[in-house]
Amino acid sequence: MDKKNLFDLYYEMVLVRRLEEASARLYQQGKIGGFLHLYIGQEAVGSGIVAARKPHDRVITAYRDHGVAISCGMDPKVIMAELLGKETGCSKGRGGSMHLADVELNFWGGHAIVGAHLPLASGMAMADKYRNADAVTICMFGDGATNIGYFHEALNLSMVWELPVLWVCENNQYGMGTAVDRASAVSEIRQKAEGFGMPNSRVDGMDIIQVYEATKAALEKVRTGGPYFLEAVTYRFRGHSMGDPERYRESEEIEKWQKDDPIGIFRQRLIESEGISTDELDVQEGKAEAAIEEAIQFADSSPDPDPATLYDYVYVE
Amino acid sequence: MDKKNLFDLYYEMVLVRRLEEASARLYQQGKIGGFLHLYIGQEAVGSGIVAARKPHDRVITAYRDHGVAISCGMDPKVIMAELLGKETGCSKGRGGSMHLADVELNFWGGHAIVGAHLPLASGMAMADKYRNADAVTICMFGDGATNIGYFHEALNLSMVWELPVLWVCENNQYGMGTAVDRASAVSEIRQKAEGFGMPNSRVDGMDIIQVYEATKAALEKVRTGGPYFLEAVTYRFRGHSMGDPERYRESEEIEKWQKDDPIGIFRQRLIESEGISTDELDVQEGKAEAAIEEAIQFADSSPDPDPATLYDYVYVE
Amino acid sequence: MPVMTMREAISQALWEEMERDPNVFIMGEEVGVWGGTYAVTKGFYDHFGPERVRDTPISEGVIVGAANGAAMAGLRPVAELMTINFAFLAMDQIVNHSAKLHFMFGGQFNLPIVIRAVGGGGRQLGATHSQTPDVVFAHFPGLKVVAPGTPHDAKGLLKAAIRTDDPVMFIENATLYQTRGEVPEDDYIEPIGVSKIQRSGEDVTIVSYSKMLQTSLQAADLLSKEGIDAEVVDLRTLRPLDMDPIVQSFKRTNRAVIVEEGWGTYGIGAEIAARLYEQAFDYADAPIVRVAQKDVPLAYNETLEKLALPQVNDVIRSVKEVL
Amino acid sequence: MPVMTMREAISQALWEEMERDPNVFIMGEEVGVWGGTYAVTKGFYDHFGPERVRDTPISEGVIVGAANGAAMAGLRPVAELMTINFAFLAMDQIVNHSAKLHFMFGGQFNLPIVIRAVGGGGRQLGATHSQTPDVVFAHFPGLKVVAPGTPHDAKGLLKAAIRTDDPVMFIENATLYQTRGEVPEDDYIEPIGVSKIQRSGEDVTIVSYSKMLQTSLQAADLLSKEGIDAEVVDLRTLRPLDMDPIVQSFKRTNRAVIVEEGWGTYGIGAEIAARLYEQAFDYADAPIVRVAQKDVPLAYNETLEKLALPQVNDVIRSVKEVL
Ligand SMILES: Cc1ncc(C[n+]2csc(CCOP(=O)(O)OP(=O)(O)O)c2C)c(N)n1
Ligand SMILES: Cc1ncc(C[n+]2csc(CCOP(=O)(O)OP(=O)(O)O)c2C)c(N)n1
Ligand SMILES: [Mg+2]
Ligand SMILES: [Mg+2]
Repeated sequence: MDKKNLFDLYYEMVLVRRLEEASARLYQQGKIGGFLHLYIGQEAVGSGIVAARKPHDRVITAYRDHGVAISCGMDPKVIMAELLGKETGCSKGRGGSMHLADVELNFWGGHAIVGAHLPLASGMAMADKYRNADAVTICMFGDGATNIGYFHEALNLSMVWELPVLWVCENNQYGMGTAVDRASAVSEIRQKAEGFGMPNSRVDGMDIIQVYEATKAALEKVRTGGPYFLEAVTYRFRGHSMGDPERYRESEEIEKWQKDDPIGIFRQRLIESEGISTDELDVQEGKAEAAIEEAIQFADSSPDPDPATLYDYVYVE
Repeated sequence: MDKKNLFDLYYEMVLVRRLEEASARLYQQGKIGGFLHLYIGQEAVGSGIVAARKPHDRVITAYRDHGVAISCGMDPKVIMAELLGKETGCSKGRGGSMHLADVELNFWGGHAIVGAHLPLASGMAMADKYRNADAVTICMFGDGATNIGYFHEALNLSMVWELPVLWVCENNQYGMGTAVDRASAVSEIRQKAEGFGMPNSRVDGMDIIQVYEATKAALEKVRTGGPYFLEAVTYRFRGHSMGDPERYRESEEIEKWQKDDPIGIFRQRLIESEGISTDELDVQEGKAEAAIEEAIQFADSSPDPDPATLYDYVYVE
Repeated sequence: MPVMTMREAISQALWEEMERDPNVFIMGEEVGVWGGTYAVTKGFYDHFGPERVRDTPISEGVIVGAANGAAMAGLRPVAELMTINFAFLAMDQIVNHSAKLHFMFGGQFNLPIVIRAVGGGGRQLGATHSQTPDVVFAHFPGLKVVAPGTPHDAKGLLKAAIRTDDPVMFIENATLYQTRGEVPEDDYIEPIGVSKIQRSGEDVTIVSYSKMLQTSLQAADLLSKEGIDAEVVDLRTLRPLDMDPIVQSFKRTNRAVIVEEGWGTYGIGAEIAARLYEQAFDYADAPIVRVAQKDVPLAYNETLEKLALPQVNDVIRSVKEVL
Repeated sequence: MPVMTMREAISQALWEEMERDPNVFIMGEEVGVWGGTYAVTKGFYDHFGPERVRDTPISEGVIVGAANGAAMAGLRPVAELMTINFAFLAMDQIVNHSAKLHFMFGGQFNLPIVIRAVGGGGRQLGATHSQTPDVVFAHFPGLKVVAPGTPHDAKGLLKAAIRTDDPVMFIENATLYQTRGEVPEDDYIEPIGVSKIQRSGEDVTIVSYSKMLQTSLQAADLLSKEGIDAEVVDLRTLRPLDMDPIVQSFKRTNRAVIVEEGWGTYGIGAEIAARLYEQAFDYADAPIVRVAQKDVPLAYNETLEKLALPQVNDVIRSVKEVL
């Protein structure tokens, strides 16, 4: 990766972090309602994965989608507007936090039913193959999602039809309050791919460069050889969503993982291996902060959907 | 196994075969309606498996259930009465061919929705474990059923909760008209168990002794160590159900498998290794034929459910 | 006009739409090599090939789910559920995804998917395989639900369903496949969301659809021999529901019987009755009567099954009740 | 009598039944260590232990399916679905298995399972997480469907649900958990299948249940200030449906408004209206009015969501319409 790209990635990760921090604040202020799932701690996964895709590769993920949305190129303004339920939001305020998407950017959401977007991914990949497009569909999901029937059906279909899907499990150790080994027969999630004879690997999800490299290699395999399974080991630093009582993990565990802050690791590497100065990085941080400020302004001053549009988008015809 | 048991098993397999042949005739005559799935060709699986269980071990299977019902000890009379929809049937004529059961014999059905009884099996095993009973639940299902979400959820739960279930896949090469490798990511079904880290093996399902031995070993493992996965490789000699156009397989393939007739193989072995005479075996055949005749008489002369009972069994209270 | 069976009419609609638009394809259990469990897609696999006539694993969730995904990506899938009873295994994809994705993402993409599913009882298939749970799907805004009762409508409506950009649940009835009727030769469309008077009459309005349309027409024929002139209105589409022809008819006859194959409680008839009273309260000369399946699971036993399902005689008796 | 929240009442019912009967246990997502997503089972895990308060994987199909199996084997499972929206992922187990196994096997075994599921909108959770699809479950014979609207009934009905040998879908409403009310101290049961007059009145009959009971009671209070005396009948059980108190009330008031939180089309209100006309046709002085959710998926945006959900004012307006 050249310096420009490294800067961009660093900026992106910081942008995600600031977006999430701002979202938490706005939630406390009652400006964001419903469910809010923060990506803090997992930034290296989304950013590393999406950085490796080609523009015509599709991305689809679960409700913990703010970071991926940013990585796919979405403007924080339309994200923030969606979080505030505004007509200027990417989903016109109908979807909210869990339903960010921008089809123009090949980002297909944000889905709130655990595991339900895996079949959607199989279908999108099928469509691309049907049309001989060489696109890959990248489908991201949590460790908890690998226990639901959809996971099995979608992975099996992708093998039988040799669909171009990169399955990415973000193993952040918990599905809500349930630790992986309390819910899953195997705690190394990639082992599930073995049951389908699907090639797979496991990567340190706190190190964006490793995620990026693993994804690049995996995407090449998918483009020529069908589905691949990638497990990224990571951790969410915050609760499952706002209002999580967090009775299920010790603060020592959180602190231990926080030492591996993905942004910190990346920053360190940029300084040590790439000879980038802290000043240069701080410029990026400032830019990110300003972008989020601007996004909040935009969202705040945007209009709510017009009540007259209540029945819009229920049907096309 | 002693001679008595071998005789019993031989009788049982022939009884199943005769039952199925009679059912096919009665279906053609319009006396049996609905769906009818014959077990012909697969007798060694059901008989071998059930022979290895202890009486307090539960058995549950799919709609192709006549053979398993016989092996569990059901009287051909109540089976035949059920096939004819009579009040004297095991399920009082409400269930039909796909819903044979006798709870007293620890045979829990006969289930028509593909894969849906796998969760039931997990639950029954959970109940036994909850009560510290040392019973095992034996759950049988087809190759096609291993592609449905239920399979994944039920197997996963059995591992996470270490439930005493013996999962038995009757791989008869097809789910309706779809060959295993056209529907399943792996054609050796036992590989799916690897995805759960579940111990597993594969056995020749045309040889009852091999099935019996494998089951005995597996049941011991389950009784102490949690779930086990057994794949029995077999073949159905008839169509999926009555009225199958059979466009999906060549008659040569059927003929090749028919050379491995499980009853023929067992007969041969009894004669060659156990020194049993053909006369002795023919006596068993005669007995089986008579039992089926009697069953038909019984069913034929049994009453239909009384129309006044239309609302019975919808609720207990 | 050529006369053909419902099976042929549906098959033709699929065939012609696949010929017309390369984005249309079929997926489902046994739709290919087997030729369709009910022989609706017989010959398709050989003609259109395995890419466009796709046999799937037994995985209802991903059958509808992947069809949803393919639709998001611009194809026009026809997802076949072998029977509507298995739609419960795809329920989340149908009601939470097919029906809602367009809305939840502010209209960014469409869901031009058709979910074909065959239902109905009367074949001794037992409680899990004999259901007519149409109302359950029709309850969800975002879905269109179509259930034709004649070969003519089946062909025209299936074509419309394939061509609309909205998700459509297209419900067939297994005991109707052999029903014959006239079907135009040209490429025609029947509009979704329009009820139709299938028989004109003056004395009573019978409202029904799908299999029960045929049952109602038979009842009307028998009633006419007794000098009772029944009008039979066919819903054809359960959502959106077109009440106009029903209300107009009721305002003339002042008496109505609603006939459906599914369970009565919380069934289709309840909504029709409620709306009739809402829209034509002053025209009701007698309580509207509903004919429906008795509130029991269907037994395998033939006698019990028949007893639970609405029969021609039930319709006749109910008509006499309202007169 | 002690006053407590609905959450406490439900929690107490579960606790007491688990203390009473060792065959009763709970399974579901986050019921254990987390203490229940809505804190209903807070403290249970520590007290009853992991065998009786079982955290499950995210696998709704096997949550209900294994509960069905455990019930077949003689236990009395309470299976919690985190929200009723996820019941669609267990739909086949609920409607094809919980509801039918007893029947299909000629009564050989029972299904004493309670499926707890919380529904309702109004919390900006978006279209897939805000549904009130109660009618969809109530359509199926073999199931009992209970949906209480007060702490008193919630406790008594949940105990009844756990003790009955039939499968019960027990539907809670998230925005009711903080609702307070009197709850007797002794061990009591409320009968399943009995509607209840929650407020007596002379001028109009308001029929509702669950959250909308509270909305209706509020409306009745406001109406009384205008001199309109509304009777409020609470369904409490959606199947079996007890029409008697409703019909009796209607025969006195001759006017009815039915209020439900779910979508109107093919909703609960349609059945109630249809039955009222069937059973008291001559008593209707005005068309019965239904108040329900507008036929749209619920948006995340607060304004649109409120607009789609039935509000106190909608009830008031509808009452005035029928008077
Ligand atoms: C089918 C379904 N069941 C339950 C839920 C409630 N739920 C939302 S997120 C979640 C945990 C998912 O965990 P995981 O897949 O590991 O993702 P993470 O939140 O850790 O990113 C649950 C149970 C849901 N949304 N959908
Ligand atoms: C959920 C569901 N989908 C589809 C069907 C229709 N169906 C009945 S049997 C069957 C094939 C099952 O194949 P397999 O599991 O291999 O069992 P086999 O018939 O070979 O014994 C199918 C698709 C069903 N009963 N249930
Ligand atoms: Mg997780
Ligand atoms: Mg098979």
